[in-house]
Amino acid sequence: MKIKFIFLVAFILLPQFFLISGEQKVLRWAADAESNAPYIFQDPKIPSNIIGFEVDIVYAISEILNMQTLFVQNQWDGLIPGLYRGDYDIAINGLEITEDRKKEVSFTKPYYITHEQLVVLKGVENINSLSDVVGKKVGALKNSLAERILRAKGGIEVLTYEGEVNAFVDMKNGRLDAVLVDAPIAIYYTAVNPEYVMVGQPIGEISYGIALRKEDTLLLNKLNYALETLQKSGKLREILEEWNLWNFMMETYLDDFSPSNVPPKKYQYFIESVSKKSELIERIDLYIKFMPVFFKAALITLGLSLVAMLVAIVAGLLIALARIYGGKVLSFLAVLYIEIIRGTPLLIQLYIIFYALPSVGVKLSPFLAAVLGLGLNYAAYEAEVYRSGFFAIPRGQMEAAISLGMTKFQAIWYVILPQAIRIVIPPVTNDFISLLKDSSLVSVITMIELTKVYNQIASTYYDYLGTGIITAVLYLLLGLPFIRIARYFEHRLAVERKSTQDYLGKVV
Amino acid sequence: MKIKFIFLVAFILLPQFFLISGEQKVLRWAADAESNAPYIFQDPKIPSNIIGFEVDIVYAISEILNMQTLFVQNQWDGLIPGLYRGDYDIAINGLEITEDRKKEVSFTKPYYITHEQLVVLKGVENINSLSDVVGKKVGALKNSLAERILRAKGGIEVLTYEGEVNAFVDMKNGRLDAVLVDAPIAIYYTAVNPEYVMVGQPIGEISYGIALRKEDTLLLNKLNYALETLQKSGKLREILEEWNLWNFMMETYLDDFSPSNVPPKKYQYFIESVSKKSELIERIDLYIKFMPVFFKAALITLGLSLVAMLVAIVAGLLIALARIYGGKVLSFLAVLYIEIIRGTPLLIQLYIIFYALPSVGVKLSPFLAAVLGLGLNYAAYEAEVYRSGFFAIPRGQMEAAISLGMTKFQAIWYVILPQAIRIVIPPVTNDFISLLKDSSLVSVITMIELTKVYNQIASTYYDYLGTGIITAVLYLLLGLPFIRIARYFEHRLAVERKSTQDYLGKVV
Amino acid sequence: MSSIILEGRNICKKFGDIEVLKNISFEIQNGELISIIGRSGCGKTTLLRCINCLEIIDSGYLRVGEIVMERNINGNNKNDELKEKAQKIRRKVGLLFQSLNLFPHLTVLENIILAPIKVKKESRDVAVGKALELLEKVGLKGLENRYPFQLSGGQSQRVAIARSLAMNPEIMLYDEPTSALDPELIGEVLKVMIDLHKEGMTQVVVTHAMNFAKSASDKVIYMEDGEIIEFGTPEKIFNNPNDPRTEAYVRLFKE
Amino acid sequence: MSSIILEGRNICKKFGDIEVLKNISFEIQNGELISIIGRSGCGKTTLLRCINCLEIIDSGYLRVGEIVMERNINGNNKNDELKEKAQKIRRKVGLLFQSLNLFPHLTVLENIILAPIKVKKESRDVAVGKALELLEKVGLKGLENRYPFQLSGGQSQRVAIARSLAMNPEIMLYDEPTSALDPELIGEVLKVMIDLHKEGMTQVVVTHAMNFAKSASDKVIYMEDGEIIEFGTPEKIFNNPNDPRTEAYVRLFKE
Ligand SMILES: Nc1ncnc2c1ncn2[C@@H]1O[C@H](COP(=O)(O)OP(=O)(O)OP(=O)(O)O)[C@@H](O)[C@H]1O
Ligand SMILES: Nc1ncnc2c1ncn2[C@@H]1O[C@H](COP(=O)(O)OP(=O)(O)OP(=O)(O)O)[C@@H](O)[C@H]1O
Ligand SMILES: [Mg+2]
Ligand SMILES: [Mg+2]
Repeated sequence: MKIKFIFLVAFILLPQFFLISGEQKVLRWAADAESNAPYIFQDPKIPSNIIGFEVDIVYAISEILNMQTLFVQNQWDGLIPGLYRGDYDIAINGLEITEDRKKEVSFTKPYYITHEQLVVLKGVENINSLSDVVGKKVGALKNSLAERILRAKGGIEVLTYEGEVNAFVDMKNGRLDAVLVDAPIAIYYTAVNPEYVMVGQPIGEISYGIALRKEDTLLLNKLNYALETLQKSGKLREILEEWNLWNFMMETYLDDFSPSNVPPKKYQYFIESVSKKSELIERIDLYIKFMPVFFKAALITLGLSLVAMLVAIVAGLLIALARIYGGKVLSFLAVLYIEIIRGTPLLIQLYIIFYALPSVGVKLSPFLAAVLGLGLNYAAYEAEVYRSGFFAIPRGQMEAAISLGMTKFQAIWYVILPQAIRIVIPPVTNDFISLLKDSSLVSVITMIELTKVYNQIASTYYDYLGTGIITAVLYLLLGLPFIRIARYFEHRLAVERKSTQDYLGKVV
Repeated sequence: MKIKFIFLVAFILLPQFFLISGEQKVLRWAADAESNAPYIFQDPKIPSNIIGFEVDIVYAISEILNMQTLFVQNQWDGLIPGLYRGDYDIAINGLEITEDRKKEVSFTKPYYITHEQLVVLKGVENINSLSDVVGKKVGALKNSLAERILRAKGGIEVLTYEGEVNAFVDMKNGRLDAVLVDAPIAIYYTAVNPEYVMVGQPIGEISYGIALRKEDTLLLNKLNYALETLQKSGKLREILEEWNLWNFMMETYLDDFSPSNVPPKKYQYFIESVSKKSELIERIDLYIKFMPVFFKAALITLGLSLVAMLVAIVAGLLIALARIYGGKVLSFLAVLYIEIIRGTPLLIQLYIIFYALPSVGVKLSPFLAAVLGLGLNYAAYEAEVYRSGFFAIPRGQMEAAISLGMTKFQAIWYVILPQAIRIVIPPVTNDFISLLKDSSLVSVITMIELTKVYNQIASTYYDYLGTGIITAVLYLLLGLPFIRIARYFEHRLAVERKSTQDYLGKVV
Repeated sequence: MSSIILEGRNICKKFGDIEVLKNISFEIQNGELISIIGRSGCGKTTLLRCINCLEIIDSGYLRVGEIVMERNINGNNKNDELKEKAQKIRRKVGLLFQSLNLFPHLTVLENIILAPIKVKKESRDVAVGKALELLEKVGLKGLENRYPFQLSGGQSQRVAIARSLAMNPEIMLYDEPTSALDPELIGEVLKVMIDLHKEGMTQVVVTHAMNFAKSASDKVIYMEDGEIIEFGTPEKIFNNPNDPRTEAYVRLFKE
Repeated sequence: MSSIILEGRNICKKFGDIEVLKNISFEIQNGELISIIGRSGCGKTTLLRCINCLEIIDSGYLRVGEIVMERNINGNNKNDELKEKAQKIRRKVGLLFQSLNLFPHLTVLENIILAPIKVKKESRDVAVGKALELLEKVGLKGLENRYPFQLSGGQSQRVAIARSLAMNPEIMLYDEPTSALDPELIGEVLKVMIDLHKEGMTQVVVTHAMNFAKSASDKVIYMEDGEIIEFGTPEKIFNNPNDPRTEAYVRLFKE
């Protein structure tokens, strides 16, 4: 598996840099450091270094142009918009030169040309070309050239993925017959994961270029000049050879068919460093960096859930009382509320509260909408739980209370409820924990809570397992204090020990 | 709001048609009949007719070429892949001629050229050009020219939508300042929704062409010939004028600046027909067509939930018994199970069962994985519910049973459990209903159930409200029988009427 | 002292098909101590429950003080009205349950003071003072902080008595107040009732203690099979009954 | 008929800080009918519960038939062993609860036949036949299909008695078996016990019916404050007690 990184710190410190930089002497370049090897990635041995063949190219260019470099981290999706926001001057990150993109940005001449590559599981014999996968299932990255090629071929069941790792794993699980990806990915991934092999001839052609703002024609010229210099001097070839990326397309492009003479030392370095052990350390390192984000999201989830549960407990009690104690009308309304609210998906209720209510003039903040949506939804469940608790109390209790002159309400409040609470603690605890987890639904109304953050991080870093475990543990930890409190109250309220509970636990 | 349609029937009958057709005399043309006015859509008054300016163009072409036409329904996304699958020969459906697409298909010369159009809410005064929306929030369709233009402009907060209706509604709700869409959409949408107005100058340029397979050069020539004929004869202009789509770009393109002389009668017809009433009828018509799909999904949801609940009820009982009645080890394991399973998100559990278990050799079918995931998850909740029920039974019952010589297990089975069942019916019903709705999560493991179908249909037809209500009602109906059964049992088991329940309901 | 505070006329009560009270009529004077005797299952408990409106009579006339509850067999009485009257009646009448029904989540003291504080709005101090007095009277001094599960059968019964008396009801109904008590305590509890009698409280006691019925009560009701067979002074009932059924029953205890 | 079937030595039982049984010792011969008398709260119920192992003694020696349960104060007895013995003892000993504890979800008949069928594996027919016989014995013929909530206090008590007897225990413990009964029924229930006595069943009865204790039992135990003050024949206890405390107590009823 590959290693992925995030430069949160860089990202946060970003604005300050702009204030300092701005001189012509600095080449502000952007990439997404979570891209995989060999493009731009964290040095497996020294995590604070970012390396990659594109990094080498940027440094070589800056040397020629005699400029300093400033790296700006940005999400891959945002690389091109960021150019126009002025956060940086160039973007280099496996950006394919397409007509579409050329409408928005200028591209330098290609610094690397490559192709798509079929990858299959070791031992698969019958797949050696695109024609061999007709009628089969093939994975590709979303919106990639690979996807377009597969679709254009026809007759192939194309499954697209956000990240290549998912595609490879799915192939291992037997859900794909082959994967089609950019050759560098295939080269590096198969090198460290020997259960996969590359098969067949190169497919298609991709050219990567450096993107820059359309108006920066001067810079474009400079860059093209630098690239040409690198090409002529053999430096570009050297870099690519060090990374084991020199290929027949580059030979044609640079018209340089001489035999290779530079050993692929950076490729070797990568392969060697990516041992299981360092991977684990990297990962932990990575997770530590995630922690603040996770904690913040966990706090939001917890706060939201607590307030919503409070709403649910209070409103649920009122509804239960209305159902049992209210007159015919109230009781009917309570049943109606319970059945409709329980019967319809929370998601739809949240949609209505957040998206539909504004049209009748009620525009709630996301937090308020989330609390109300969750709270009023769970109130219906709590109402039924209370009812079950009330009815577990022997009828004699109610009779004794009202024959002492209490009103029905007083009887419920002072006699029935205190006894029922103990009975309903386990199901209410259940519901709180459910609510904690259902709170993940509020991401549909733009709240960023724990699950949302999990999805963001996991899909960005293709690390579903590790971040998944962190998220799961966080949910567990969020629920535990409440479970403890519930158990404490359960015992404290167990004064009337004439219940089965203690008896069952006894020696007898 | 616009009207959207689906030709499921056409879609299903499709394969048969191919067997019949195949002659050169038939022009098999594909479009997505759920596209909105004025492209291709269902006649608001005669739903079985499809109309639109592109339909008129196809008919005019076929007349010139002396061919019969055969309409093939296809999803918009699949229009181009379908060409190569051989399902039809041409695709016409607001397909913008782009370099990207030209790699895959041939395009005829444009049959219509238009632009992007800003739309704002009536009464908004300060937005009249693209520059006016810098720093504001603007909606656009995903991956549209409009989006590219907005992003390239920079400084605009771009929100993208699957369907234009969502964007317009969000603008009404105050979350957008403007929307940028293709002019025909803007013209027709604002015409029937007077709360929106078009503002500002035309932005950008889009050319729509007819797409066909690259190898069909003969057909391409024929089509271009036909289009030229239509242009020269004035027929194209006539069609566009009837649809109120003739514009300055077409004037330049066709070099025809003569004054308009054809009344926009088809445009008028559309505006008139789209009264609230007919819209409702259409919608109901549409929903009736959805029903089989919804019902099938609902059945899957129900079946899945029933089996999963059975697993939960049985496993939950075992866990509860282990917790209360088992020795130290068993009881510890039960608590551990309960806390871990309740404490972690169901989604992650499903992921693990479906995606991670295969790596240790356990590859479950989606249905089995869903049933196990849901069932074992809910078992933890049921275990706690049972515990609450057990402990509500007075200690004397247990004592009486064991003093009659019963084992603890017999006492629980014959004396405690039958009394506890009645108490736990409301929370168990709660949980079944939750499970019914949580079953929507199994779409992550490729099960197509009710919520998945809702999402598919709603996002395809931009009809979140209507289909949302249908989905909600279906969930409600799925839960109701169980609620009824639960209530029946609750009453039947209420033989021991010495509970508060009946008392509370009494006259006193 | 001779006004009729409690009156029933043709009271009927069914549970399903089982006729439990059949045409019950009685008049009880203010301040009287009445004993109800009769075989198990004859309807004594049900009668008390009807007087206290824990069961609403199916038909007949029931008056407690000035409050009248009347129902016809096919009566179209309004539920709300019945409810309201039931509540008023219950506020005048205290009932000691056969099954006691102590509140398990409250201590002995809290059991006793809950209703005085919440219903009669007594201050806590006053209520506690009275409660301790009552506990001493029934011989439970020192147990005020126990929970019901920590009490023996006889102790529970006495707590229940104290709880009812703490409300100072105008009329007190007791359902077998001494069943779980040994003869010594029976004497003590009966003494409490005789004291209350002297203070002028109207009391109705379902009892199996024939000696008490004979010696302490002003009148005795003998019930059989849901009917009042005879209602009279103890001398009359025990020594010279009108009805042969009464005679047959009381003869059992003379032997 | 003179083997000791039930034996206790230095039995102690505390609830929290409250010493409820203090060094209780006794020997009961096979087939004897024993009465336990004493004031409310003296520990009678607790003693029965200890014999039936619903409470495990804190320390002392308890033998029921051949099964011995022994505990030291700082005893390190194994829980599993205690549990197993408790279960064996309970299978020999029947207990009638002061609070009855009928199973509310079962009819009268089902209440009675459940344990014979499930524990003794009797066939349903046999169990039902025996149950109907027992119901007739306690005067409840015709009520077999009622649910407990449909019974009066006295009826419930008799069902509970029938339920215990249906298990044919070797030893039967009764906790105030006649408290909710009127004198007539008391006679009937006591007759059942005397019949069983004749059939040779060992019985221990906590009772407030001094006449019964005096006339029907072989021996009487007088308890006070958690201790057995005196254990002897009725003549001895009631007419010529050794201990002044016994004398003081029994004198109360002579008057
Ligand atoms: N809810 C009920 N449904 C049916 N029958 C009932 C119900 N409650 C009581 N009964 C029956 O009504 C009759 C009178 O019951 P009640 O409790 O009033 O008797 P009682 O005179 O108090 O007897 P005891 O001295 O045994 O307490 C009994 O036969 C009893 O079985
Ligand atoms: N769980 C308990 N915790 C504390 N004290 C208790 C508990 N159970 C009983 N006691 C006390 O132990 C003493 C003996 O109780 P027990 O029930 O054995 O009395 P008893 O002789 O049966 O009295 P009665 O005739 O009133 O039923 C009483 O003082 C009672 O308050
Ligand atoms: Mg009674
Ligand atoms: Mg007792």
